[in-house]
Amino acid sequence: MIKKIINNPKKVAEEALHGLNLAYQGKTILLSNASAIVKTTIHDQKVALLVGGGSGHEPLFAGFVGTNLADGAVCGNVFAAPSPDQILAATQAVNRGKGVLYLYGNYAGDNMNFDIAAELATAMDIPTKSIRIWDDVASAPLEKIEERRGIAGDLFVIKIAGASASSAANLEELTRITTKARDNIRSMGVAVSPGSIPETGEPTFEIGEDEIEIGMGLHGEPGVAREKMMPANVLVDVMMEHILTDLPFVAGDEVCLLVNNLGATTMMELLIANTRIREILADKEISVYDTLVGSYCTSQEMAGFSISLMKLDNELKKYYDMPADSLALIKR
Amino acid sequence: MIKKIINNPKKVAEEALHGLNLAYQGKTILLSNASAIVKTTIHDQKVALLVGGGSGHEPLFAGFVGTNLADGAVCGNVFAAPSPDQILAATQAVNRGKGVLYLYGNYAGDNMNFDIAAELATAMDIPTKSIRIWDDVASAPLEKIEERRGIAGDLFVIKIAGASASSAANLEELTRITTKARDNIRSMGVAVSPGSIPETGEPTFEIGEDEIEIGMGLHGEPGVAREKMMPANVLVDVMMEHILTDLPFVAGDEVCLLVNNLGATTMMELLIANTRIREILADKEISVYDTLVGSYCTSQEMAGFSISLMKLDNELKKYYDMPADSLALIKR
Amino acid sequence: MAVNSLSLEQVKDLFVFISSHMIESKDMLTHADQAIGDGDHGIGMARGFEAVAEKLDSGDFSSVADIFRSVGFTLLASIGGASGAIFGSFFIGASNGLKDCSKLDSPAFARCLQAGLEMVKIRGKAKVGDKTMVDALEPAAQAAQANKEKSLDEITLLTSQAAESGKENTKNLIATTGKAKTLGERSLGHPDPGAISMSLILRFTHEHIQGLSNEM
Amino acid sequence: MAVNSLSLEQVKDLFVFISSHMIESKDMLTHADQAIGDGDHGIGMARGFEAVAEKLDSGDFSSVADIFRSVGFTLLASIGGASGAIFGSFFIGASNGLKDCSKLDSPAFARCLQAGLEMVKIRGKAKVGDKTMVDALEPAAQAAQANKEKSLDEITLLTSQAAESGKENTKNLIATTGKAKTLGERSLGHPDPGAISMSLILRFTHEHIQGLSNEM
Ligand SMILES: Nc1ncnc2c1ncn2[C@@H]1O[C@H](COP(=O)(O)OP(=O)(O)O)[C@@H](O)[C@H]1O
Ligand SMILES: Nc1ncnc2c1ncn2[C@@H]1O[C@H](COP(=O)(O)OP(=O)(O)O)[C@@H](O)[C@H]1O
Ligand SMILES: [Mg+2]
Ligand SMILES: [Mg+2]
Ligand SMILES: [Mg+2]
Ligand SMILES: [Mg+2]
Repeated sequence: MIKKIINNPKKVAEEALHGLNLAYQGKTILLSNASAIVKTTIHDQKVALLVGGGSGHEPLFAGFVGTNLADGAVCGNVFAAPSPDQILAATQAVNRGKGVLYLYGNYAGDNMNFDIAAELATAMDIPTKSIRIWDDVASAPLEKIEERRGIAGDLFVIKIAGASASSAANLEELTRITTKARDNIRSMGVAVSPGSIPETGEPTFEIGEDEIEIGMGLHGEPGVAREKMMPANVLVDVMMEHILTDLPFVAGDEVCLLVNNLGATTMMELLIANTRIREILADKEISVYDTLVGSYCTSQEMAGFSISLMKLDNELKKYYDMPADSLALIKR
Repeated sequence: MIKKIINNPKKVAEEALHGLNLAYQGKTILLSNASAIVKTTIHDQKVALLVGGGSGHEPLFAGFVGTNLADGAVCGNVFAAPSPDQILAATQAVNRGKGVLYLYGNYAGDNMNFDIAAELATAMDIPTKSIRIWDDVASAPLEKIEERRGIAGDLFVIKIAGASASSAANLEELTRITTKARDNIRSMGVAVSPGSIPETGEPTFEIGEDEIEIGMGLHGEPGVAREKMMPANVLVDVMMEHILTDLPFVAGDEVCLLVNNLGATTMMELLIANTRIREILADKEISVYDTLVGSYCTSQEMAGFSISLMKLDNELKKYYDMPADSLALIKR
Repeated sequence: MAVNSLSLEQVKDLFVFISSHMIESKDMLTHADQAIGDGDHGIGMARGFEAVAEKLDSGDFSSVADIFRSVGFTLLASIGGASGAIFGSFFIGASNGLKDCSKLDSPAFARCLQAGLEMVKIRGKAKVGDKTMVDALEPAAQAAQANKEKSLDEITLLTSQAAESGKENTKNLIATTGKAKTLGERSLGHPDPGAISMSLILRFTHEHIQGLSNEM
Repeated sequence: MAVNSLSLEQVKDLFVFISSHMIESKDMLTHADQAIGDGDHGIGMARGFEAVAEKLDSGDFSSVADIFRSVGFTLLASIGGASGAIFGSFFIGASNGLKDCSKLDSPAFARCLQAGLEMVKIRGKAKVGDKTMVDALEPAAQAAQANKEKSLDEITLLTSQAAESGKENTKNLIATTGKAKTLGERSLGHPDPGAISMSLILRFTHEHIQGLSNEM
């Protein structure tokens, strides 16, 4: 039984969202079903952005609700997509007559639940579009990109979508820009020790004392290989090879870089990895427009990290540069 | 041997600072001794703010260098204060003729090394002042406040000092305001599992499978009691009792709240704690001006968290409200 | 004595029975999901059937189809994740096979499995061989279709057996959908958690009806 | 045969000897700090004496005092933490007791411990009983003072023994300073890591001189 500082294992998602809403200091409200927060103020006629997914990945998703970011986030139980009625309630709460973009990770549960919600919304005359994030290069070959999982690249998609949603003329325009952001991102994760689900207290996977999983997913899903521990630089080389050759990223490209903590890894390790990442990118003549290092998309207390790159063009850069304000992502 | 994603255990502090400097995207430079970063641009005649301490607490200290924050950060090895010559080099790099405020946690090593550096700086006609942060109520009784340790309250002191340093007329004025911030902060931490030092790979302390250390320090120093695991709400009640009665915080007070991850604790747990913290504060009629939840001051992969409160007055609020920009603390 | 049909009240009892047994299966299902998924399947199913039990307790139902629809919407609303959508869709779909039925007899049972299967396929697009609950459900629906002239205890025994062997067969499949997908060959040897749930639901259905039959 | 003094070159050799043995003591010192501190004392001391060994290898020294001062500044610059300041200050202070000495004899040795102790106290403000390296150093400095007429092998044996028993006595003390402070009674039974280092430095000093004496 893994020790956690909680009250009721069945109520962690709900109690956490409550605490998150309080931390927003009045900038958000918690819906009465206790599974979504939405911005207190959403302007009339604004095209709305709703993000969401299972809980347990905090600060994703609810930490990214705010100015020039998401209008709302709907959160399921730990590692479980929210249900259609939860999504629908959040949809109604954020809709300002211009429709709602659903933005979420590409998992069977999320896909089906958001699809059902979209059907229900349509029946209520709320137009919706859905974009599934599939940045994880470890989860399926490029030919089957629509089978890939969404991991920390979510952050960049939400940043661009949120900025774009503030000025987009309509849902189609927001969808176009967000799709471009999604398509320009590639990520890959590794893990050295598991997380755990509060309700069982059991580790999400088993791994040897000297092993590392290359390509680990956000819920403990396996990746491309399980190997013996290796020096950080060698590991980063492997990860970057997968990421760079996939889009591919080439000389002259300009990228945003996210070195994301999956949970229990020290920031020291992330920074050591960053040193190597920058060596590789410099070597390939890929320039780094901005860098984020920290815990943005976690898998409970899993130890490991992921690297995400988003290739920029002028339009994406414009939206990336817009200020943003939320609990877990702030940009001046 | 605890698994870490590193290259050379002896070089973690150096490689991490290198990666951190790169993540700053040109806004900082790494001094040639590889143990300090300073802002690329520090205005002439600015009163300078230098923070620092042992490494291993990332993002503290070097993650808080930036606009309206610290002008530089000097970083020792893991859990070891920087040496006088490292501090002196950073002092010279940030000084713009108006002197330098040293701001650091109250530990024997930091105190002595910064004192020696101050003596050397004086000999070079660089005026310095020193403020030792001692927010940890668990580490000594109130009568011996100058023996208390500095923990996550550092963040608030740096925020206020950094904002004040941007406009302070002189070193004395900066010292006065920073001292007030320091004196208005109280913190307390708890831990359920240890961190480890990369060079030994061994845990920083031992703790039973069902135990929690109340009052845990930033390097694994013991606190006020070791107890059996308890529900989050009961634990928060205990922590808040220690914190609130110490200053004391009273009805009508307005505070900033930091729920800080000591490393491997999930954000879910921090948020659940936040729910209870807010109940208690509401009950005591203490209002919360702002809330920060996340990893600001860690102890490697220690699992646990701390609560810090800073009591505001109009002057502190003015400085708290100023925008700030750094790797790990951004305020719009 | 053979049971040939269940009244509205008896269908309610059936779901009370299924619910309590699915809740008891929580740890077993979670362990199955730990092996090849994210380890939450039992948690979700138990949460779902707790909600169903509550709903049954408080609800007034106008028809057998209404009970199935309520069970479906309750699962859909309370489980979340893949299984909420799939098992919710199954029961909502199943209710379509029960239109205008005042009781649940064998032909209705066969239509109900078939209609549930169709809805699951519309929602999830999985087919037999993808290592999902469809591998338990489709053979069960076929068995029901082939035996719809038999008594309710017989048809539920045969569907339960078909689902069970379909579930067993998922051990030999490589997952192509859901969170076990990237496991590839590592998913071999482990049954699909959703297939276990589906075969359990059908097994508990049979056990409950067998119990009624023994009482008579 | 008794050794009565060390030449500049021999003092250099002495520090080479001390350095290599302090580096070897790394794990033991770290374990001592794990028990009541933050577990890095051996890491710091080893890093410091590695830097000293390098410095000795490359440096040209004008006097015995110059060697002590260099050792002090090297430790100060390379260790960091409490021990960097304290052991750095000790050797820098010690060099003040060696002004104008062309060799290290027993009276100089006694002055050097005393001057080092004074500098440590100025820097760290700890006194005997606070459970720090002062608990090893102060009795050693007193023993040296009392035996400064004896040969260098004798005086170093006596100071080493005094430091050793001072260090042993730290087991009975409750820490009032440094990271062990909040341990309170839990620090009882464990010796102070810095006191171990101090007594080791004095023990290695004696061992080296004993070795010279045996060679003669
Ligand atoms: N597309 C699909 N069609 C049918 N069943 C599916 C589909 N995707 C997943 N499932 C079923 O859902 C089960 C997993 O449920 P659960 O663990 O509760 O959800 P999640 O995968 O969201 O954690 C799988 O074992 C599988 O039987
Ligand atoms: N004020 C002081 N005076 C003398 N010695 C001290 C003082 N503070 C600490 N020390 C010594 O330093 C030792 C700890 O060194 P070390 O573990 O390397 O540093 P840190 O405490 O910074 O981790 C203690 O065991 C103690 O002997
Ligand atoms: Mg799940
Ligand atoms: Mg230390
Ligand atoms: Mg699952
Ligand atoms: Mg130490």
